[in-house]
Amino acid sequence: MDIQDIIKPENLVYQKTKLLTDTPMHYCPGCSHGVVHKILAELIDEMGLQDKSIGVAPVGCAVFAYNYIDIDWQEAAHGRAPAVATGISRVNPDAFVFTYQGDGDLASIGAAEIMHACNRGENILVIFINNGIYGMTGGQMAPTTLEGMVTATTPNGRNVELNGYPMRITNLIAQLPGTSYVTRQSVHTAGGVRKCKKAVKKAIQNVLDKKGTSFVEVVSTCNSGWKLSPVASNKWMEENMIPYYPLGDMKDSVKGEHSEN
Amino acid sequence: MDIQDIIKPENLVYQKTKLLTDTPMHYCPGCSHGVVHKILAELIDEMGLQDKSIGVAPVGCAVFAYNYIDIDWQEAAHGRAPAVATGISRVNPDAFVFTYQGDGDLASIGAAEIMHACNRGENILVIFINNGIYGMTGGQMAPTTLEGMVTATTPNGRNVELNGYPMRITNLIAQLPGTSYVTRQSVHTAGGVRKCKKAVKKAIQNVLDKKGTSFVEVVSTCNSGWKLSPVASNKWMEENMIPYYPLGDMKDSVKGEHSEN
Amino acid sequence: MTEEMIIAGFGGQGVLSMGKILAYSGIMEDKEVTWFPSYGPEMRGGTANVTVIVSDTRISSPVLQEYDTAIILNQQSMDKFEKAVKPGGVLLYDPNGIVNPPTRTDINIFKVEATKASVEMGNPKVFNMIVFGSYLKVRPILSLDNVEKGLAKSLPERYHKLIPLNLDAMQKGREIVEEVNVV
Amino acid sequence: MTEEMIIAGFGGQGVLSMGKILAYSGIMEDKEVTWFPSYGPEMRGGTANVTVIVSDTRISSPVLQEYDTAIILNQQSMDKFEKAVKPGGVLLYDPNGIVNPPTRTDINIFKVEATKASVEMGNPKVFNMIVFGSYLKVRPILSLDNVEKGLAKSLPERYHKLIPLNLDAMQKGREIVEEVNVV
Amino acid sequence: MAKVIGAVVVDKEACKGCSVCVEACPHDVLALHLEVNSKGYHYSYMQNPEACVGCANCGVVCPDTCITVYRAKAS
Amino acid sequence: MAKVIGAVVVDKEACKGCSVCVEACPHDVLALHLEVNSKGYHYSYMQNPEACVGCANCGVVCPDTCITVYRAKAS
Amino acid sequence: MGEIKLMKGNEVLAEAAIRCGCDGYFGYPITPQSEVMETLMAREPWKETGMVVLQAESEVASINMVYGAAATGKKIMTSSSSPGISLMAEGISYLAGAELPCLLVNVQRGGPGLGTIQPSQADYFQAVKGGGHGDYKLIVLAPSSVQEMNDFVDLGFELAFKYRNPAMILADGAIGQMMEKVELADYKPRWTKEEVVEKNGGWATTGKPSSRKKNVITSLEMASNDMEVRNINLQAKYRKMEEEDVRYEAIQCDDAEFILVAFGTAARVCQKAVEVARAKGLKVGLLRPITLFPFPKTIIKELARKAVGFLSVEMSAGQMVEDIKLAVYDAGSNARVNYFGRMGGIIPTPTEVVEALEDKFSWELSYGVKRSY
Amino acid sequence: MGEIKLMKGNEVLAEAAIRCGCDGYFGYPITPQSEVMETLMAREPWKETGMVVLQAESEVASINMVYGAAATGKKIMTSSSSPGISLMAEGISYLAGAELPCLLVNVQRGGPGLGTIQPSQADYFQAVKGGGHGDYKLIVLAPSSVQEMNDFVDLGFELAFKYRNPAMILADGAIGQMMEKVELADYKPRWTKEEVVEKNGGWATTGKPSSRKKNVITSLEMASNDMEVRNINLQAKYRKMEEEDVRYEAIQCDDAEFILVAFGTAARVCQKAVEVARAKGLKVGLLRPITLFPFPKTIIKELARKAVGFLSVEMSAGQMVEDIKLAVYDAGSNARVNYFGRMGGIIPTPTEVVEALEDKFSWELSYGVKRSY
Ligand SMILES: Cc1ncc(C[n+]2csc(CCOP(=O)(O)OP(=O)(O)O)c2C)c(N)n1
Ligand SMILES: Cc1ncc(C[n+]2csc(CCOP(=O)(O)OP(=O)(O)O)c2C)c(N)n1
Ligand code: SF4
Ligand code: SF4
Ligand code: SF4
Ligand code: SF4
Ligand code: SF4
Ligand code: SF4
Ligand SMILES: [Mg+2]
Ligand SMILES: [Mg+2]
Repeated sequence: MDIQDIIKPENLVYQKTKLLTDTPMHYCPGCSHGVVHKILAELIDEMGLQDKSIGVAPVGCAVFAYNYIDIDWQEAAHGRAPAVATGISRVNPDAFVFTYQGDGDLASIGAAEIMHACNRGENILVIFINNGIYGMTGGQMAPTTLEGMVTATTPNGRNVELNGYPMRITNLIAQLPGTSYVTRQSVHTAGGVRKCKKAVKKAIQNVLDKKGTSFVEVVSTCNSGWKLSPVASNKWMEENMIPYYPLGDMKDSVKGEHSEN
Repeated sequence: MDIQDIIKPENLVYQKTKLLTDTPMHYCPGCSHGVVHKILAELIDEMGLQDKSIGVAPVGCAVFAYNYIDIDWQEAAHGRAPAVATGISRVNPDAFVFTYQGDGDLASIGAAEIMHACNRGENILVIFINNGIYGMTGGQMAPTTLEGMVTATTPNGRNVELNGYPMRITNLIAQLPGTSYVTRQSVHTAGGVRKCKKAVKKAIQNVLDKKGTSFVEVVSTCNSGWKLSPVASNKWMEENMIPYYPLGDMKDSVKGEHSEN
Repeated sequence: MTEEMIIAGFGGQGVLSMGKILAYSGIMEDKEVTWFPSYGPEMRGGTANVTVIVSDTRISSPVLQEYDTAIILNQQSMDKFEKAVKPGGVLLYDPNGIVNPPTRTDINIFKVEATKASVEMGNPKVFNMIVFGSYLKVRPILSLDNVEKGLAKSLPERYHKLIPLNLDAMQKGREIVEEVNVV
Repeated sequence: MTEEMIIAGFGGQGVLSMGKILAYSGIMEDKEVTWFPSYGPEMRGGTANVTVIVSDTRISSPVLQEYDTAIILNQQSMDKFEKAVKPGGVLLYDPNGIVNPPTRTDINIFKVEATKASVEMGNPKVFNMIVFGSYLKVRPILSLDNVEKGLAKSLPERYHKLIPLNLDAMQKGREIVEEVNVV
Repeated sequence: MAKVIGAVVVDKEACKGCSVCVEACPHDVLALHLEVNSKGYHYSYMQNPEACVGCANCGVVCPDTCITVYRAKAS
Repeated sequence: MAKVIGAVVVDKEACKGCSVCVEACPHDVLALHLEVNSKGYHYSYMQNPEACVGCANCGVVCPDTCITVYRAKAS
Repeated sequence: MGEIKLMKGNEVLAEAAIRCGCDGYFGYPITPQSEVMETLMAREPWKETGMVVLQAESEVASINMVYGAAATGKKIMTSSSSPGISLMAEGISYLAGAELPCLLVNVQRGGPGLGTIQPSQADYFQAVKGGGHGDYKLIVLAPSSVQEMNDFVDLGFELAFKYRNPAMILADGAIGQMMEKVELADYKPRWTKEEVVEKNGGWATTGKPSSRKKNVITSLEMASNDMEVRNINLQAKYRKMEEEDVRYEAIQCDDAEFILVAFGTAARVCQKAVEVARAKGLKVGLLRPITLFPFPKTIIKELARKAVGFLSVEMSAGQMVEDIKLAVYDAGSNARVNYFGRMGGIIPTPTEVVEALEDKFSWELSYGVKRSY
Repeated sequence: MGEIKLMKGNEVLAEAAIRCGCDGYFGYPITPQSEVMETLMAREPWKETGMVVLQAESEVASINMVYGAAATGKKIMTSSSSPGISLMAEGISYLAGAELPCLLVNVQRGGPGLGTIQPSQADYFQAVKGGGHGDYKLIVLAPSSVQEMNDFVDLGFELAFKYRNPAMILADGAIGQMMEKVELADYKPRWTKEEVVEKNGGWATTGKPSSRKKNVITSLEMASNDMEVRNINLQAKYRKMEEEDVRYEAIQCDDAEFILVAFGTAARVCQKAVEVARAKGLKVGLLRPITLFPFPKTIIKELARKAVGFLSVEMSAGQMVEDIKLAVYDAGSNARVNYFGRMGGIIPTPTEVVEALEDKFSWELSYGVKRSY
C-alpha cells in the first residue's frame, strides 16, 4: 500500500486539535510547554468547554499561551495567577478557570498566592510546569532547581547552603485541605503524555464538579536553560528531576479533608 | 514570719528581667504577647546575647515590641519580617537575629517570605504568635482562625466553604529542609511558660550553632479579638485551639534533612 | 446653632454610642451632624473619644482642637481635654476615678455621679445614658422627642424594648447633674 | 570616522561575539564604541542582532534606524534590515539559507560563503570570524593589529590558544568575499 | 522538713487586672482588688498571704511582669 | 491478524527539528532531514516509511503538533 | 428621597457597593478602612444580591483578584489604605495597561512607611501621577463627605466602564471614620450574565462562544511599535477624560482675589476658612477639585485671570500645589501659587489656613495688586 | 587610570558594586537587568571581598532584605526593572520613612503592566514623585552611559549615606544592555565592623552594647504630632539635597535659544540632535539632568531668562516636562516648554527630535522672539 493511500481522511488517527490556533508557538524546539498546551486544548475541545473556559497565563515562557489555545484568556502578573483565577472563579462560579504557571511564577514570587488559593479550595485547575529553572528570563535558578544544577544565577551549581533547597511545593500543596486532586506527571514520552492527559482530564472534571482545587504538576524540561538538546534534556530529566520529584498522584480525595500533619 | 520579713533581696526568686524596659506594654490585659516578650528578654539576658541580638518586629499588635526589650530592633513591613531578618543575618552572620510575628503577618500576607526564609534555612529564630485572629486591626479573620470562629470579618463564624480552611502552617514549615527545630508551645499556664522558655532557649542555641532556621509557634489568645475575658480566653484556647494546633516538637534535626513527603 | 463637643473616657463606657445617639437625634431635628471617633490600636484597653458636631449649617472639619462642650469620664481624658474647652464652654464630668478635678474658672463645670447612679439603678450599662441625660439638661440643644427618635434609630430593632430604661436613665441624669464652682 | 552597523542572524551564529570583538578592536584603536544587542525572549530560537557603532567622537544613541553597514546572516534579517542600509552603504551577507537575495541598487552588496567555508575548514564555529574577516576587507575601518588585540581582550584567557585559528578564518573571509551586482 | 513560705509584690500601677495570676496561683493567694488603680484596673493583690509558697507561678504567667516573688524557709 | 500500517505527515515549515518525535518512534521511522526549512531547522521526515504502524506516539509528543498520523489495515 | 442614615464613610462604601450592583469585593484589613469589608461581611450581600465578598491573603492578592474578576466584565472593587495601596502598585499598572474598569478605594493614612493611622492626603502623587510603572492614569475621585463616599461608588463605576479604566476613590481616614447623615441610593440590580455580555462582551473574558474571536486581557506587547500604539491610545483616552469628565466645586470664587484649593477633608476645613476670611473682609473663595485626575485645569486657568493668588491647602507636604502651578503656568498667568499643609495625620484648622493665607500673601494683601515679575 | 573594559551597563553595575565595597546585593531576575545578579553570581564576591549576593524569592522580598541589611549600617543594594520596582513601592516608602541609606537600581522597560522589555523612561514620576505612599523623596541619579553606570554606584552610596536616604539609579534597558568602554574604579575595601559602628553606630542596629541606648529602625509613630515632626525633618533633608547636591550637564547652552532637556538614553540622542540642529543654524543646547531628584531647577531658571523655549525629550508620554514647567513657572519666565517623546520601548532618533523642535516652536522660529501672552 502506498503512503498516499494511507494518508486519507478516513485513516486519520491523530491531528492537531482545532482549539490550537495557527499561530506558531514561540517556544524553543522541544520545549515541554507545547505538549502541555496541546493536552489542554484537546481536553477543552473533547469536554466541550470552550465557551466556559477562562485561562490564566503566567509571566514566564508561557506568557503567550493566550495566542495558542482558542479560548478566552487573561495574562496575570508574575506569580499572581492564582489570585487572578480566584477573582474570575468567585464571580463566575460556573466558568472553568485554570492557571498555567511555571516554577518561578508559582513557587517563588507567587508562593503566597498559590498556597492561599489552594487553602481556600478555589474551584480551579492549576497546571504547574516545573522545569527547574526560569526559562523566560534566560535560565536563572528557580526554587525547584536541583542541588548542584548550573543556572545563570548558580553558575557553579546550586549550593544549598547559599541558595536554599530545591522545594517540593506540590507536596505541601497536597496537604492543604482545599485541594482535592494533586498529582505529578511528565510529558517526555508518549506514554507520559497520555497519562498526563488522563490526569488533567480528571482534574478538570473535579473542577466542573466543584470539588475544590485540582493541581497538576508537570515535571518538564527547559533545554535552552539547561543547555542540552531536547532529547538530552528528557534524559537528564528522567535521571535527575524525576527521582527528586517522583511522579504519581499525591492526593485524590474531597475538599476539606485534612492532612495527617 | 511576717510578710515584710520575706520580702527581702536574699529571698528574691522571681522578678522582671532587666532586659525588659520600663515602658508599660500597650497590650490588652492578659494578652499572650507580654509573656512571650518576657521569655525572650529573659533568655537574651541569661544567654548574654544583648549585644548580638537584632529583633525584627512585625506589623501586628507586637509592632511596638521594640519599646519593651532592650536590644536593637527593626520594625518590618507587614509580613516581611523573614525577608528583613534574612537581610540582617546574611550580612551579619554572627548576629542573633529573630523575627516575632503574628498569624496574619506570618501566615497570610507573609506566607511567601516565611516559606522561603525557612526553605533557605536562614540562620534565624522565628517566633510565631498564633492567636487565630488579627488583633491589631480589630479582630478580623486570620488564616489560623478556626472553623466557625466569629471575627470581625466572619461575623457569623468562619465558613470554610467561603473563607477557606484554618491553616496549620507550622506543619508545612517543619517539612522544609532549611528548618532544624520546629515546635509548637503555649504560655497560658506557668508550666506552659516554663516549657516554652525551654523550647525558645533550644531554638536560640540552634541559631547560635548555625543549624538553620528555628521556628517556635506559640498558640496564644487575643481576648480583645475573641471578646472573652483573659481567663476565659485561656480556657477557650485549651478547648478549641490546642486540639487543632496540638502542642509539641514537630522537628528536631539538622538543616538539610528532607521531609518524608 | 452649632455645638462642637467631645466625649472622652475609657473604652467600654459607651462613649462612642452616646455620641451616636446624640448625632442621630440631631438628624431627627434636621440638623447637620458629624461624629468622629478616635481610632486605632491606642484605643485598646485605653481611652476612647468621639468628637460630635451638631449644627444648623454645613459642617467643615470633623476634627476639632477646641470644644464648646467636653464630657469627660476618666483622668487621662481630663488631663487631655480640660484645656481644650473654649472659654465660656461646658465641661461635664463623672467624678468617679478623677483624682485631679478640673480647675479652670473661665468655663462652666458640671459633675454627674453617673457611675454611682448606674450601680444604684442596678444596671451599669445605662451609665452613658445617665451622662447623656445630664448633658442635655445642661445643653438643651435638642428636643427630648427627637432624642427619643434618635435613640430608636441608633439601636437595632431587637434592643428597642430597652428604650424606656434608657429614657429613665436620662431622666436620672437630668436630676443628679450639678454645677461645680471652682474656687 | 563613524561606522554604524548591524549584524543580524540566528542565535548561535556568533553574531553577538562578532560584534563584541569588533567593539573591543575599536577600543584598542582608541575609538568610542557602543554595542547594543537585541534582547529578551524573542531571541529564543529566533533571530539575534547587535548594533555596533565605532566612532572617533562621542556616540549618541546606541540604537539606530539606519546603518552604514549591515551584515546579514539569515532570511528574516534580510527581510528586516536590507531596507535599513543607508544609500551608499554596505550590505554583506552569507547566501546560505537566503531565499530572496538583496535587490537594492543604491547600496554596495557583498556576499561571503562563510557557512560553506567554515564546513570546509572543518570547524563551523569559525563561521563568524570568516564573516568578520570579509567585513574588514570591505570596510577596513580598523587595523588588523588592533583587531588581533581586540580578539585577545574579548576572549577569556583559556581560549587564547584559539587566536591563530580565528585569524586564519578572518584571512579566509578576506579572500572569499565578493561583490554582487544587482541587475 | 522546713516549711517554705512565700510572698509576692504586685506593681499595682502596672497591673492590668487580667486575673491570669489569680487563676495561676495553686494556693488561691491572689485576687483582684475592689479598688482600681489610676488606669481604672482592679489590680491583683495577696488576699491570702499566708498561703503563698513562693512558687512564682503568678510571676511567670503575668504578661506585664508586675509580680516580684520572694521565698523563704519558715523559721 | 491484518497488519496495521501507518503514515505520518510532518508540517515541514512548522517543525523545529527538536528530534523528540524521532526519539519517541518505536519503529525508527523518523529522522531529521539534512535540509533545513525556511526557519533554518532540520525538519523531521519519514526516513523509513514502511516501518510506521500509525501508533501516533510521534504526534503525541511533538510540542508543536506538526505531525498528523494515519493508520490503515494493510490490504 | 432615598433612605437617610447616620453612617461612617467606610460603612457607606460597603452599602453603596451593594446597592449599585457591585459584583465582587476583594480586600485585606487595614486601618482606617477595615470597616468596609467588615460591613460587607455582616451584610452578607451574597445572600441578597449575589455580590461576592472575599478576604484575600494580602493586598497583592486583592488587586490581582480584582484584575481577574474585572476582566470578566463585572463591577469589581477593592479598598485599602496607603501601605496597602503601595503593595498594589504593580497590579494597578497592570489594570491600567489592560484597560480594566474597576473601583479602587484608598482611605489614606499618614506616611511614609508604616507611618500613622491618622488621616492624610500624602498619596496624591501616587494616585494621580502613577504609583506603578509606566505611563498610565487612574480616574481619581476625591470625596469630602460621607454622602460623597456614597455617591462616588456609583459614579466611579460609571466612569470606569465609560473609559475601560480603573477609577480610584481617594479618601482619607477622617472621611472613612466619621459618621454623617447620608442619603442612600436605591438598589440597582446587578447586571445579568446577558447584560454583561451585551455591554462588555467585546473585550471581557466571558467564555468564548463560537460567534466571536477569543478575548484576551493582557498588557504585554513584545514589539515596541505595538506597545507604543497601546500607549498612544491610552494617552488619547486620558485626553478625552480631561475634556469630558472634569468635576469640581467652586465656592464663592466669583469675586475672590484669593482662591483656596483643597480636596477631601482639607476642603471641609477650607470651607470654614473661607467664612472666617470673609468675616475679616478678605475676598477668598474655595475651589474643590472633585476629580483629581482629570484635574480641573480649565477652571484654574480661568480663575488665574482674575485672582491674585492660590493657596493649595493639603494634608501633605505639598503635592497638588504642583498641578495648580502647572495649570497657572499653562494659562500664562502670573498669579502666585502657594502651599499650606499639615503632615503626619494632622488636619489643619480653619484659623491656621487663614493665617497661612495672610502670611504667604502678605505682600499682595498690603499692596492689593498682582505681583509682577 | 583604572582598568579599561568593554562591558554592559548591567555588568558594570555588578563590578562597580564589588569594587566600591558593597556589602550585600539582594535581587530577583527580570529583563533587561538580570545580568546584574548573574555577573555577581559568576564573580562570587563573597570569596573575594566578603560581599553577599542572594537571589530572593521576589522583589517584595528583595527590597525588604535590603531594608534589614541596610539598617545594620552597611552598603546594600538591589536592582530590578519597572514591574519589579512597582512591587517594591511599599518597601521603598518604608526605607525612606526609616531613613535607610541604600542603593536601588531601576533599569526601566516600557509599561504600563507587563508592557515590553525594551527601554523606557516612563518610571520618572514613580522615581521622583513617589511610587509609594506618603511624602518622601529618593535621590535619583540618571546615568546616560555605561561609564556613569559605573560611577553612580559609588556616588549613589555616598549620597545615600550623606543623607541617610535611599538613592536610586534610574537607568533604562538601553544603558543596561549596551556595551561601552568603561574605566573601572579601583577597589575600596568594605567597611570593617568597627568602621560601620563608627560611621553609623548612632542609628544602625549593630547589636546594642552597654555603652549606648538601643537603636530602633522604624517608620511608625502612633501620635500624629510625632509623625509630623518626622515629616518636617524629612522635608528639611530634601531641601538640603536641593541646595547641595544637584548635578547636571549643560552642553552648548551658553548661546542657546532653545534648550533640549533630556536624561539617560534620551540625552544621548539629544546630543546628536544638538549637532544636527546646529548644523542647520539653530541655536540649540542640551541640559542633561543627572540628579532627577534633586531636580536642577536653578539652572533651568537661569536658562529660562535667556532661552526662547525648552523641549523636554523623553522616552515616555511626558513626565519630566512637568518639572521643567514648574521650574520655569517659579522663575516667573514666560519661556515656552514643550515635550517630545516616544513610548513603548522606542528610542527617538536625533532627526525626529530636531523635527519636533522645529514643529513645536515653529512660531518662535519664524518670529525669533519670545512669545508673550
Ligand atoms: C514582577 C516581575 N518580576 C520578574 C519578572 C521577570 N520574569 C519573567 S518570567 C520570570 C520567571 C519565569 O520562570 P518560570 O515561572 O519558571 O517559567 P518558565 O519560563 O520557566 O516557563 C521572571 C522572573 C517579571 N516579569 N515581573
Ligand atoms: C500592607 C499592610 N496591610 C495591612 C496592614 C494592617 N494590619 C496591621 S496589623 C495586621 C494584622 C495583625 O494580625 P497578626 O499578624 O495576627 O498580629 P496580632 O495583632 O494578632 O498579634 C494588619 C492586617 C498593614 N499595616 N500593612
Ligand atoms: S526557554 Fe526553556 S521553558 Fe522557555 S521556551 Fe525555551 S525551552 Fe521552553
Ligand atoms: S488585640 Fe489581642 S493580640 Fe492585640 S494586644 Fe489585645 S489581646 Fe493582645
Ligand atoms: S508565688 Fe505561687 S503561691 Fe505565691 S501567689 Fe504566686 S502563684 Fe500563688
Ligand atoms: S497577671 Fe499581672 S497584670 Fe494580670 S492581674 Fe495579675 S499582676 Fe495584674
Ligand atoms: S506513528 Fe508511530 S510508528 Fe509511525 S512514525 Fe509515528 S511514532 Fe513512528
Ligand atoms: S517533535 Fe515535532 S517539532 Fe520536533 S522534530 Fe518532530 S515534528 Fe519536528
Ligand atoms: Mg520554569
Ligand atoms: Mg494574630
